Amino acid sequence: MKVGIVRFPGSNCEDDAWHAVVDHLGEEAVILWHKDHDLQGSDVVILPGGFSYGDYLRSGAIARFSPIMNEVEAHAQRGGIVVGICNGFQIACEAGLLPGALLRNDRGYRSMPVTIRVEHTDTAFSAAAHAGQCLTMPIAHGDGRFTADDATLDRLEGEGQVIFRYVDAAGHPTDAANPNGTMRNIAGVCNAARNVIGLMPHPERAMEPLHGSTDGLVLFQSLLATARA
Amino acid sequence: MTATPRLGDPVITPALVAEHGLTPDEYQRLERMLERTPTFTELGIISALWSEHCSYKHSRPVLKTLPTQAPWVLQGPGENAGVISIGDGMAVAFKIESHNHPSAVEPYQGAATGVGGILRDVFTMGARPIAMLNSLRFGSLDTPRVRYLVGGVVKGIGDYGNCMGVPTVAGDVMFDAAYEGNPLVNAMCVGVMREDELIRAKAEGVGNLIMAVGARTGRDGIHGASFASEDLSHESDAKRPRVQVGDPFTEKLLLEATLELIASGHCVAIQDMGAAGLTSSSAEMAERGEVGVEIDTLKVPVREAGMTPYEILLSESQERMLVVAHKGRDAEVRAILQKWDLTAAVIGEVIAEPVYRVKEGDHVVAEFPGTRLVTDCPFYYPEAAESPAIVALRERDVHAVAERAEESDPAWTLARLLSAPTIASKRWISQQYDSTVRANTVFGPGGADAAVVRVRGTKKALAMKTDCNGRYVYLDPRVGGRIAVAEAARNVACTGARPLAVTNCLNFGNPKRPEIFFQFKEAVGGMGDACRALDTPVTGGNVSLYNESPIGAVYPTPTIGMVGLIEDATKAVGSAYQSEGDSIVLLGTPTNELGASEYLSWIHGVVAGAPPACDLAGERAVIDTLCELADTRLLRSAHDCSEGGLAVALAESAIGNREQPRGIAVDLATWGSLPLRALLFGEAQGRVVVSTANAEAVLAVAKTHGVPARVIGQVTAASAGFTITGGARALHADVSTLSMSFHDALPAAMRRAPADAITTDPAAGVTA
Amino acid sequence: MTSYRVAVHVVPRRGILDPQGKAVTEALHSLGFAAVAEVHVGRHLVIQTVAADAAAAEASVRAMCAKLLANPVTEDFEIASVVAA
Amino acid sequence: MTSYRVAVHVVPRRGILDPQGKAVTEALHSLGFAAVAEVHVGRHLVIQTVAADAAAAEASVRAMCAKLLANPVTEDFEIASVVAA
Ligand SMILES: Nc1ncnc2c1ncn2[C@@H]1O[C@H](COP(=O)(O)OP(=O)(O)O)[C@@H](O)[C@H]1O
Ligand SMILES: [Mg+2]
Repeated sequence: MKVGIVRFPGSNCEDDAWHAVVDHLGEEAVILWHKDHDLQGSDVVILPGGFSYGDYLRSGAIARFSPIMNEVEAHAQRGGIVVGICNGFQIACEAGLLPGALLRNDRGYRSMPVTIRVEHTDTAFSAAAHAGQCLTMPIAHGDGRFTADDATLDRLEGEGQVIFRYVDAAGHPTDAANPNGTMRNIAGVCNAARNVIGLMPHPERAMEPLHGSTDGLVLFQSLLATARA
Repeated sequence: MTATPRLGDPVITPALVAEHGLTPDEYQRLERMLERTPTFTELGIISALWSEHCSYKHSRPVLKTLPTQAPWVLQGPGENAGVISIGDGMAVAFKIESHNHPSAVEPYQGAATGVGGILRDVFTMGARPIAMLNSLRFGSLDTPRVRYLVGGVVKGIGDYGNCMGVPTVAGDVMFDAAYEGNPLVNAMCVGVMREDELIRAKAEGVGNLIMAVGARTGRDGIHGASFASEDLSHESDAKRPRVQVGDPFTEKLLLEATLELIASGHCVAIQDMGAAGLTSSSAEMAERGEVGVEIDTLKVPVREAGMTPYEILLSESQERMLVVAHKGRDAEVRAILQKWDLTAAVIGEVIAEPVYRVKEGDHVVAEFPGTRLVTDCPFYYPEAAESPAIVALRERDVHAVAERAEESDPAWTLARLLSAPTIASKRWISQQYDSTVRANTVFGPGGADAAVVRVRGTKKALAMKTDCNGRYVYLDPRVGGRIAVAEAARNVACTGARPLAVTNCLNFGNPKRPEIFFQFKEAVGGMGDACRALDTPVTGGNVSLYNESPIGAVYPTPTIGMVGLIEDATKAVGSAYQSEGDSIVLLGTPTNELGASEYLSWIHGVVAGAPPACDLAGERAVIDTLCELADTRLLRSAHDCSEGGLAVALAESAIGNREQPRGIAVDLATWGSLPLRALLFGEAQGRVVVSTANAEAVLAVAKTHGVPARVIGQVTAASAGFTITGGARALHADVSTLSMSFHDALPAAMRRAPADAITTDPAAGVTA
Repeated sequence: MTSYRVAVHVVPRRGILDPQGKAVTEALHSLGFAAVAEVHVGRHLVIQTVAADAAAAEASVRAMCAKLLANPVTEDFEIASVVAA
Repeated sequence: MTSYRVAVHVVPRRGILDPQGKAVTEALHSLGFAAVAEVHVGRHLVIQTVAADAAAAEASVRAMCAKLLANPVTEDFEIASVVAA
């Protein structure tokens, strides 16, 4: 499996994603330059975290017009797997690859560990988990309040497109467990075709004992499980 | 060639000279140097270079007394950042810097640009920044203005560091009325590189090209360096246009471009354009290389039309670098910058003639003979005399301070101390900082006594912490200076790391006042004593004088930034108790000292008494003990006793991790004869609370180092409560009560703030 | 061709939670502005552009809004003014 | 007493670096809007408040701007409109 990780100007988690794939999964990864037009044969594309274009105007709004996004969109259209993490999730929403929008947190920037519950395991970024599994990993963002109109939210719920939800220690999606005011405690969603997945938490920062949690590993292992299936 | 005035330049008058902050003597020295009247441009240049901020004219002789050498020091003071070796060909660059005055005027931008500046200092050495720290001092949170400053400073630090993708992992914050009108905002950056990537800011090679790189030059912050060298007065408000705006996005591009540029070998030297911008960066690079330089201001990429040489030279626009490139390689340099959407322009060259020359096209607007423009400034040895009022405070018998009625229950006192903003959890602050980006953070804010950050590609980790108790330094500068170093080293050692070296930020008042200069001299002396005793040389730092407001000078605050090394990252030790049944061992000895304590200040409003004694040999032995204990994996947790003393340290290890609290059952009967409040809340130095599954072994190791050690109790379940017996009165508290005091204090205080939100986030447009 | 300054308001779509507006309202109350009922916070963009006439300037800014300046999922925009400058 | 809607523009002060405006300008260029010379991004606030008359409404919003809504160091503000509503 080859994972292409896009480096936008202002990305800052591309190396972390690279280490997750190469050091912890033992798979091949390549950093893709945003001005290029070539995915270099990547099976999976990761849009990493960071502050692309400084997050000026709106997070992800400018990056989504980067030249390489044409190829990323074509890859997604062909059914190729795209994972957006944090800023990458924001970019994917802005690009229309994912539904909804990520607005300013209701309580400012938050950097802290959270617990998320895996709602569905039929995506390439959740396949190795079991449904209802709770995973601990950090969030670090200012714009993570997932927002869509009620009809869209109902449709997402109905179609099983809400993949990750913030929950408390007991696994319940309570208000107290909601770190940013996101609607229905949504932490991650996928598109209708289920090949594009976005999430605000950072699994690449929960890969080894030194991180204090290895729960991110199962999400990356999902890529491998899907590729081999 | 000789410089001549530009059309429209103001005439040089004594009033203009005074406005530029030069004394009549300094002005005469300038005239003697030039053998003529300076041009307006020259006056501006010298006013910046001879400002305290750039020239260190009051501090340099004292700084010379600090130890700066050790086999592992690759670069000591004098460069953009200090550099030490950590073995295996790897090196660490680190530095701390103040942005106090800009932050007092505009907290968000002031703090943000402070972070930007210190990051540039580190990556211009060729190091990739891997961690940021911040040391903050504010007045009382009861004042709305202070809450506004806290909100803005924290958001400014967070937004800049977060955008850069450099984790902010540690720091220290204290609140005291002494900082009311003049907060301190010190930012520290730590970077990692291979030893062979080290590059210095030394202009070399006649014919080499001087290039301006990064953001364009605008009219921002003109004369920031001299601004930093004045007292804060109400008139400072009128100086607001001097405030600079940071652009962390451009800085992130500049970081990547600079590291790529250094790796490319196309350049000889790089320096960031910080205070006094182009002027000081070019003059300092020329001085280090002992070469002449010639610059043409018309070639500098500007943001606004019609900028004069004076403005271009003194602008403090952010996110700019000065690069000396090999002759003929400017196209290659430009290509690298272009890849990152940044500009680069040749603006001059290194010349054989020993002069500093500035032209505007063909017109020479400034020309100084020699290459030592910065150190040719006058140096001062001001008078030093201790203030008798402070002597009286120190000599006061603080044991005579009457107890408050509520103190009959020591649990009340403990809970109250845990809610003192200086002691309380700083999570409200650190949650606004990305502390985990780069995926190397082993212990971030609040997890251990110092932050621990793994060095990718090795088994090693770095430990780092800032510290300084300004109240100690105020009451006894020599002892306070020693303690600042000793506490920082102890914090680093609590994680299991060997302290290696120090950067420092000397925040003091007006050095022309004898009682201030006394503080400065003595505190630096104390720092030097401790650095020598602990074998942690000083590799750099920053001096910030004139930290005064209408209510007086701040506490003398020589902030220490300490860096240490753990050979095996998996051996790092946190500060929270891990398991019920573990033994709690106290290293070091309680005393009857109570002076200068947070207890006296917060419970009684008394700032008096002598700070605790600092036994440097004892500190060193404790550090050695901690390193050995961690290395042999004997420790479950380690936390030093600092503000609030033993009782607070015991409590912090129990409740520091809010999600997994523990109780304790501790008996202090051994020291039952000490006054209870000294035993519980006194701040005797050299003490560490550790927990262990193997107390015998811990005691044995301590003994080999000659460190007093004693088992004082056990870790229990949180539900069993928090109990300390053996003193004059027993202390029983609910763990949840203590936890609430500690964790809710800062959020509750800040909730009283009028939301500063909307005024402070230009980048995102709107905030909450 | 003339130079125009076109001002645009980009505002959160009605019905979308506006925590910024709420925070500002509360802050104003705590500062003693008790008469404030509600605050809404949006963006104010000023675009300096060259066009054949005012209508063309406005049309091009509308295109910019549709493409980049406003998020169609959560925001509405309106052209506030077009002046030759 | 009447209810008023007061609209305010808060914009980066002239000469002060506007990184956001710069980023948006460059993005518009790369999207083909070559005629754009400059963009500035500020805030558009709509404050619903009760006052004796329009002048009083405006005066109180000016006070809010000076105190909270605009940063006196880096921003300018102007009252765009005051309408009874
Ligand atoms: N401004 C800050 N930014 C990040 N972390 C901070 C800050 N202030 C304090 N911390 C963290 O909070 C913890 C407690 O700090 P401090 O009270 O200074 O400890 P000690 O008194 O033991 O030196 C440390 O982990 C420290 O790094
Ligand atoms: Mg401390």
